[in-house]
Amino acid sequence: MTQVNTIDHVVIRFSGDSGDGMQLTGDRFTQDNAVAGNDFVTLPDYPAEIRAPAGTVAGVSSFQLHFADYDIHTPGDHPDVLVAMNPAALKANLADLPVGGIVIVDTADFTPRALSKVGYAENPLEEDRLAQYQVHAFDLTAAATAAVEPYGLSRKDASRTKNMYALGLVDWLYSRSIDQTVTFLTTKFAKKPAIRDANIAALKAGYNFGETSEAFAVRYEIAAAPAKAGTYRQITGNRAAAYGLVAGAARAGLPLYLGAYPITPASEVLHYLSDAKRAGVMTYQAEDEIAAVGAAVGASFAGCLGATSTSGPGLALKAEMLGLAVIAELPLVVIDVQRGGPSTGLPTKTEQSDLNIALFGRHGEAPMPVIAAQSPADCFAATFEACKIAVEYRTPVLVLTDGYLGNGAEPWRVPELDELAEIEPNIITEPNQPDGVYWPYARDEKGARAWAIPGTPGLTHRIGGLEKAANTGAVSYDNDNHEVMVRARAAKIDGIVREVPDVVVDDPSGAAKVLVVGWGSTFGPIQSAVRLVRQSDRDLATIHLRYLNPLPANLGEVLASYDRVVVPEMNLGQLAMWLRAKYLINVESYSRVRGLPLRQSELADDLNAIIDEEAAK
Amino acid sequence: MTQVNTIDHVVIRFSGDSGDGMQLTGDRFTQDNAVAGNDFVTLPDYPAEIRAPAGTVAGVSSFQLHFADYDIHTPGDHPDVLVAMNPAALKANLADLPVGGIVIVDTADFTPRALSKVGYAENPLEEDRLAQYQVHAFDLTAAATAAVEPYGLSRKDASRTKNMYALGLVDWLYSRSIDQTVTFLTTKFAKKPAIRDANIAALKAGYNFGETSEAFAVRYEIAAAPAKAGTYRQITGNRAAAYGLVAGAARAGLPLYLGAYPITPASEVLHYLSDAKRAGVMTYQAEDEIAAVGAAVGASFAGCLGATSTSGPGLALKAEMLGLAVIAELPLVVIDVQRGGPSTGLPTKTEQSDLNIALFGRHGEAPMPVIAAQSPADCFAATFEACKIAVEYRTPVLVLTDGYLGNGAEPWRVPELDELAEIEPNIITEPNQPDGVYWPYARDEKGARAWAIPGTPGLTHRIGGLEKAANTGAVSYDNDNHEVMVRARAAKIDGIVREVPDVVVDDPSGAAKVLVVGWGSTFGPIQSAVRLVRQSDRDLATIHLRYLNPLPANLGEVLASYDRVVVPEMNLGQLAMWLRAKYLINVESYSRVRGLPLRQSELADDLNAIIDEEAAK
Amino acid sequence: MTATIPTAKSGLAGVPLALSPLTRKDFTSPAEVRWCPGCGDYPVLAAFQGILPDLGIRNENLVVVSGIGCSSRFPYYVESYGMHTLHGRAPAIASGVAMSRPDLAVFVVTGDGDALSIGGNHLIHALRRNINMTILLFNNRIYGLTKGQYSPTSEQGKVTKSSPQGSVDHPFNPVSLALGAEGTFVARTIDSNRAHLTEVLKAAANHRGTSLVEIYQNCVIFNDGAFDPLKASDGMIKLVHGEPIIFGADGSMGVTRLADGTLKVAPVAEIGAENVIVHDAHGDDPQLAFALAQLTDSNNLGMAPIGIFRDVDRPVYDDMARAQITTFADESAKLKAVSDLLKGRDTWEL
Amino acid sequence: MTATIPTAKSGLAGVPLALSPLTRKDFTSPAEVRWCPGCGDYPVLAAFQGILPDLGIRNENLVVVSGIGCSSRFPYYVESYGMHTLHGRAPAIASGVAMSRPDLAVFVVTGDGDALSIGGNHLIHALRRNINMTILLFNNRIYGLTKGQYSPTSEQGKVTKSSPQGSVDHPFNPVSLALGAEGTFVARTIDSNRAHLTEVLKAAANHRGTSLVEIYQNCVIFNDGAFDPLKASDGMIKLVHGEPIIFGADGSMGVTRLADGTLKVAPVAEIGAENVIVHDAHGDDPQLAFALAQLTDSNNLGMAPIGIFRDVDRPVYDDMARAQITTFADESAKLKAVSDLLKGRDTWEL
Ligand SMILES: Cc1ncc(C[n+]2csc(CCOP(=O)(O)OP(=O)(O)O)c2C)c(N)n1
Ligand SMILES: Cc1ncc(C[n+]2csc(CCOP(=O)(O)OP(=O)(O)O)c2C)c(N)n1
Ligand code: SF4
Ligand code: SF4
Ligand SMILES: [Mg+2]
Ligand SMILES: [Mg+2]
Repeated sequence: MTQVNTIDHVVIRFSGDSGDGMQLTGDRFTQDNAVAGNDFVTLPDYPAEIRAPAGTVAGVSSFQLHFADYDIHTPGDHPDVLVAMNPAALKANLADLPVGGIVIVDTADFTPRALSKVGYAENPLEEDRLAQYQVHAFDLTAAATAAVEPYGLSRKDASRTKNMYALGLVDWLYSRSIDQTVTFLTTKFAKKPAIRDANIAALKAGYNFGETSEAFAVRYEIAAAPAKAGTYRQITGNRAAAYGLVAGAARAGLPLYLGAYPITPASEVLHYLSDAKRAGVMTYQAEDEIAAVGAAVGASFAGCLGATSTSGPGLALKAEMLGLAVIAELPLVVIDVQRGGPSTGLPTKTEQSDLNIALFGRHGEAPMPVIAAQSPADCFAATFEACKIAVEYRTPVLVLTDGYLGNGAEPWRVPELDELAEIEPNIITEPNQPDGVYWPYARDEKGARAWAIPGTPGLTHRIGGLEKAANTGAVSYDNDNHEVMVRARAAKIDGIVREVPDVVVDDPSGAAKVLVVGWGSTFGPIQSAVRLVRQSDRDLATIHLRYLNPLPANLGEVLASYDRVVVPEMNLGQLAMWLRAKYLINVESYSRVRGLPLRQSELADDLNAIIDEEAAK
Repeated sequence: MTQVNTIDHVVIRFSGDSGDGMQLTGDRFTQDNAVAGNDFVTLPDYPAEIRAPAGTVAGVSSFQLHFADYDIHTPGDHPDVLVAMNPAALKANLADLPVGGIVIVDTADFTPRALSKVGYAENPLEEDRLAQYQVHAFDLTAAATAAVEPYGLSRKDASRTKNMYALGLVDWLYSRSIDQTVTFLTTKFAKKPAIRDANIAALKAGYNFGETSEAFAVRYEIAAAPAKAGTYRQITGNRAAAYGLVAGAARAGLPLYLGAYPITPASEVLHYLSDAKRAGVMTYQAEDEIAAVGAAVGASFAGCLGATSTSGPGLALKAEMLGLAVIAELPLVVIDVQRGGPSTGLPTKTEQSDLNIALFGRHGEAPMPVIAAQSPADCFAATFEACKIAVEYRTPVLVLTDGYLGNGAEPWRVPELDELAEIEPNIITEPNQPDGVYWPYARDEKGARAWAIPGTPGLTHRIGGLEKAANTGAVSYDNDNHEVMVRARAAKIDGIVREVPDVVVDDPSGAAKVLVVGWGSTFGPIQSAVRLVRQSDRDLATIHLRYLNPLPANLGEVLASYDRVVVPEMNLGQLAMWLRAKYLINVESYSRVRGLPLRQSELADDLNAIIDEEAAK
Repeated sequence: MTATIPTAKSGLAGVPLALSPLTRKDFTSPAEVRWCPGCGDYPVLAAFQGILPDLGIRNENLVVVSGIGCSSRFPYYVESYGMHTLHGRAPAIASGVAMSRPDLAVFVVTGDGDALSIGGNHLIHALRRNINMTILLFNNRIYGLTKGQYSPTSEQGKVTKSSPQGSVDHPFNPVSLALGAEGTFVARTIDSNRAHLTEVLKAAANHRGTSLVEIYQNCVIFNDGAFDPLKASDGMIKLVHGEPIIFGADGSMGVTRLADGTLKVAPVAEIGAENVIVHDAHGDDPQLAFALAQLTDSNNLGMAPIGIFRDVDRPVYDDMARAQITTFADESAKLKAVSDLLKGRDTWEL
Repeated sequence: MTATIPTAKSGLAGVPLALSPLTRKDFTSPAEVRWCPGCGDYPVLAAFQGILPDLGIRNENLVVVSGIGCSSRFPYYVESYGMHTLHGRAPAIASGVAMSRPDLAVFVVTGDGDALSIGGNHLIHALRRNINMTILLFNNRIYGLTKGQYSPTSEQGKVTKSSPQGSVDHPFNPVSLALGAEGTFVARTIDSNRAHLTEVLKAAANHRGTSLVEIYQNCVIFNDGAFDPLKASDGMIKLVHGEPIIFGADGSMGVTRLADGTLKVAPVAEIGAENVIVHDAHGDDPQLAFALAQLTDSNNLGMAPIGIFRDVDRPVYDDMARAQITTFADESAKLKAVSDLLKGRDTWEL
């Protein structure tokens, strides 16, 4: 019998042509591991083109999955296992595989023509250039086609089951049950029984091939990761952000209204919420981003929780309307799923380069809170917190996620709604001044204004973009009043620091001289790099920022207590600048702008060098 | 005969109803002093409403003029002389007049009804509440009406000449010739002889009234200010900015194309350039700000110098298109005449609160040079420099002025075009690579790309908003290339420091511990305040920044050489933040956000306190 | 909230009615009106405040949303909920209000620059979608607030500060544009005719879907007399559904269809009364309305039809959007639905 | 530059001609075409590259400006100057190109989302102004690049990721919209008919002013078969100037004017050939063109006219704008004018 090795983690990359169903395969395999209790992080990667020419390197679609028996934070720098469904996939991905890595190849398409299309002069499977890897080459397509023969599919449809065949094989290899996928296929193709049965058959055939053939000498097992008990699901950052809005609005007792305009990689937030009408959510695909955020502002005025989701170019367009929300002091949540910039840039790649525009991208003094999510599942919590602040402080709030978080998935313990913080909209229904007078700009102890919504008798009032008199909210051109209001708005946002937990330094030895500070999606790579650094017996402290504005109250103190502070970012040092300005500390920027998450190993090496340099001082 | 006192400066404020022609009066009096060689600075101030109800405080329009026999920089904190054409004007302005100030009042409208409209229970001219001022109250309207009687005007038209009567009187009071104004009226009303003659008659009558009546015991004289020889004109900041574009384009040998959308207080840039078609300028009143800047980008692509002018809300809307100009690396000059924000804010008031959006208001890494003008006339030079940088570095450049600079006027020595710096567009007309190949993103030693324009054979190429491959400019999704390009664009902008003169500290005693740093339109108030501080025998150093990005090479060093650095701004400390981030120096923000220029005396007092505090340490 | 309250019909269906009649004063805010004396905005405000009591709605269920421009200060003067928003964006913002609150009567106030220059896109999309709101487009053929630049409705050749040699822009005909954008209610009226204004505004408010009312409005400061040619020329063609389209002194002129099918005006005496066409505002097809709109002399305004060009029923965006959304008997049912959504179908227990 | 060079007529007047004939290959860039196999964008590209040699212009005087969307990658494939700009903004950017350079032939490539959703305002303003450029609007009734959301031309009820229960948006008819926006050249064609495409594109290029060509384009991935009903139904009504409007199998159907003045389709046998109306694309008045546009079945597309709806002359914005601008005999005359401007009239000497 095949030997079963227990390992603690593995990184596997499925890759094939855009039409080969690699995203689905990856997704299902993720689910199979999830159910087994592993922690996981995923990284889908597909071509910028809708359908790049078949068989080309540009047309390769891949899905990387990292799963483990402990808590992990990144999809892994390099795959340990590469599944390549055609020559292009092999060509595109082989370089990422470390020596000794496993390659599973579908040989069906290794024809001279296909090979030459991707620039292979000879068949790499026939040379010894793959000698440094553990290669398992089979005609998966033929095997799948044979397995589905009974169902009378067209040749094309039959061969398309090869991804399920591959999945079955990999499920076997990692000792995973195929049951959930069988259920999934049963539901998905309920209306197409032949397709359903064929896919199930291919899946089982793949599994059985592993079991019965002697192609694989070793099989692996990865134990469940320790985790809080509860109901889990796999969630991407975009779905989590969408659900954060739903939960936030629900906890506030307000209807949720999303105005959005499609844009990669943020469109899914609109998609998921459009599919949440059964939970009372209203969505509006507007004519552009300005109308999208405008409608959301209108909905907030009308008493909803208005929200809008977009990416960089759309955020730029929303700048003016955000200024209106600032001065009108209306709740609004803005989700920016960052992508590579500037301009159209790299729409399908990830980046953290919208921090500046988030903090400073409005004319006039128009401060806004900014919150960044650190992992796919955390998009839920970050967005939920944004809802709370938006509603309770009557302010637009920016949530920064990015393409990597938005598309990546990890396990998420689904919370009960009443576990979540309460959100107090405190909508006023009675005059707040003597003699039945209502002052829309009277402020509570937090600086939030008295919010009344249309339909409430006795509280009719007018607001707008012109400067308003303190308290009464009437239009005011008075010089001193302007100063009062500019400062009142700023103080309100600064005061949100009371909602911001102090940062807690992770510095187990207490002996670290170097502090690494992250924000947003660098969390994963930084955590992993820190782990690597510490494994090398070096001391390193780390903190991760969730609130970029206002910053945590104790942050200055924490930064000052280290000899060296390093800020890794996927931009040219935007957080570093902000921290330098705030705390006058010589924060060093560690910047990588490659449209990709930071590489944990590269980061660990670089941090090691910094620590050693510091030690040598 | 009346005694003539020689004084070195005076601040006079004309005020009246919006319909009383105070802007024209102020403008003409400015010109009369200008011709006499005085230095001057003006500050017009009119209601936000087009025509607020007559006789109300909200409807008061005023024009303040500071003129002197030395170089001055502000319109003055307080008027020495107030001309008030009606009760509302008196009410609105009296509080600004220091004890002992001169008030010239037209009594015509001091009726019980008019008085009560502005909340005067009794006629202030009849109480002794004006006792602390030198009051000269006459029925100017009646006098003017009488003077123009021969010309058969309607009662309304006749009474409207009262502003010229008042101007004549003030001309006499300050020993100014009325000749230029006579010429001006002759041209202006060439087609309406009765109006022309009546206005001239009223002007003369006012002058003669001063001469012959004994109402004024003293008359004043202010000598010419020392100035470089040359041809001078009076110029507002908006006109100067417009002409800076014209001159910049002319020196570059490129056609000027302005795309703009009207917005207060920037519309005049569009107006002046629309009236410059005789100098070959093309203007385009677009449907909105996005189209305006878009058309300018298109024109630049086509080989013009594209430019656009706007204020805060419009700048916010242009953000996305500026990102395109950044990545397309096309020349573009953007003039932002800042006004009170956020949102619609205080459209007719001044502010410096767009520095943040100028520096950071684009998604992705999209750096842009930012240049600020320091005085109305300097808007010409600042804009001209922006043209040079835009063209030679192929980049959008932001010029920051503000409502105060835009509307204010001062004398300007009109340069000869060949006195101005040369601008080298270096448009390429031949392939820049072997074999007739053209690489649009090949860079010169400054980092500027090789710019070819349509119509040039052999250099056809495509550019756009997607990331491009270094050199060839082809669309590239390559990770490493992206990093190369992000850094190349940043380095190009940073490299503009070679065009930025080192700051020269003004520290006459060399003993100052405190440095005050200004930018943009705070120049005037800071200069004046520094003068006051030094008059009190304190040491104070000052520098003024013109380039906000990149900052001058020696700035860090200069800042570090003082014990205390204070940055006065009309915002909540935007430059202070930028300097802190850049140089890690504890720059202190001195911030006033009142929609008004800083008050020189208040600033001087506050600086004195800081200096004393520092000395006491 | 609306269940136990009597509701009005059509455009106002779902909006609670006042329990006792209100007066014009109830809809007048204390703010001082700040337009120039003589501005055409005054009579429109008066007419609007005049119809509100007749609509029967409560002022707390009235929302007036405006953009930026002189006319856009309108909401400050109406005692209701109001929002003075951004230049050009009022229809977008109002869309959010209207979609999320069927119990509100939503009005948009905008200018020719606001609606047709910077805001053109939001306007045409509102019309296409047919979101339930009434848009009052104050067309003074000039930018008032920014002191007199030409607008997208100014006549070609207009001399302004931004067009010292005369503008070269061909003007929009707002009615044509609205019809081209699938508008279901498109009308035109004029500040100087209070009765007509009142009638058109009422019909617009009662139409369910987006109603666009172009209002010719005199700007005494920057474009005084822009509509004088129309007032002087007998060229005002009043459109009344079901009536023959005659106009001019003693109804001497009429609209007729030429042999080539196009509409033209001609003396009734020449064409014969039987050949004067009868106005039909309720026909499904916008061909007639569009043809009538072409009788507008957009440059000189010697002639222009006023009245309701088109008033047809088409399913309303916000009604349909709301119909897709589950409503819940109580809060706990909603929370249950939210919980179910969050869980999804592929969960596992640990 | 243009003085000594032969120039083409009309829309291309002022654009230098190639000295020796070019071929389609001369207009083909080396970039690999990246649309999905089978995409309707391919035949349009081919047709476009096909007409360029016939237009006679040089490729260095051709500028193609696009927005963002699948179709907007078009410029990369044309050997000319080109700009792939921002979503919705191509007409605005192209306006700057066209105004400042009469010697360039300017084409805009845009999609139904690009031109009609985010870019609607720039489109209608270009049409109103009549800026000399040709706009190719690829209407696949879907957002291709962002993977399949409904667009402003999608049929109501369309199920997409952003409208899982069916969209509630009423679609634009791009031809109606363009006519309502004062378009002087408005046409429609379809990717599958190369000859028709070619003919319409040529006419559009030759029209001076803004030409709008709506191109029905099949998106094989997200909206495959969107135009199949039209192709299947015999409902494609070909408009040819001066010809009776008959269509369908053996020309059995015709367009006629009903008693109420509106156009409708009917079997020729029923109405009689003499009652079939004759198409006139050159009439000053857009009434006919608009009426014809209404024959489009915008939801189901069982029927739609294709061809040139309108093609009329109206003064061109950029020509007029340039006419106001002083041109100079030489650089020194220009510098003198600039100097004079800077000085103004109220100077003094010190
Ligand atoms: C984004 C933006 N751009 C420009 C302006 C300046 N602006 C305010 S109102 C206006 C036009 C007003 O014209 P119209 O809409 O016709 O209104 P009117 O004043 O004539 O009633 C302009 C250009 C602005 N407020 N915001
Ligand atoms: C400001 C901005 N918003 C949104 C997007 C995302 N986006 C790109 S193309 C597109 C729509 C494409 O549809 P269409 O114009 O019909 O072109 P097609 O892909 O169908 O050819 C969208 C929403 C963007 N690039 N920029
Ligand atoms: S400027 Fe014109 S539109 Fe504006 S308030 Fe005055 S008269 Fe009315
Ligand atoms: S997605 Fe559709 S429109 Fe886009 S390239 Fe593919 S087939 Fe063409
Ligand atoms: Mg107007
Ligand atoms: Mg499309």
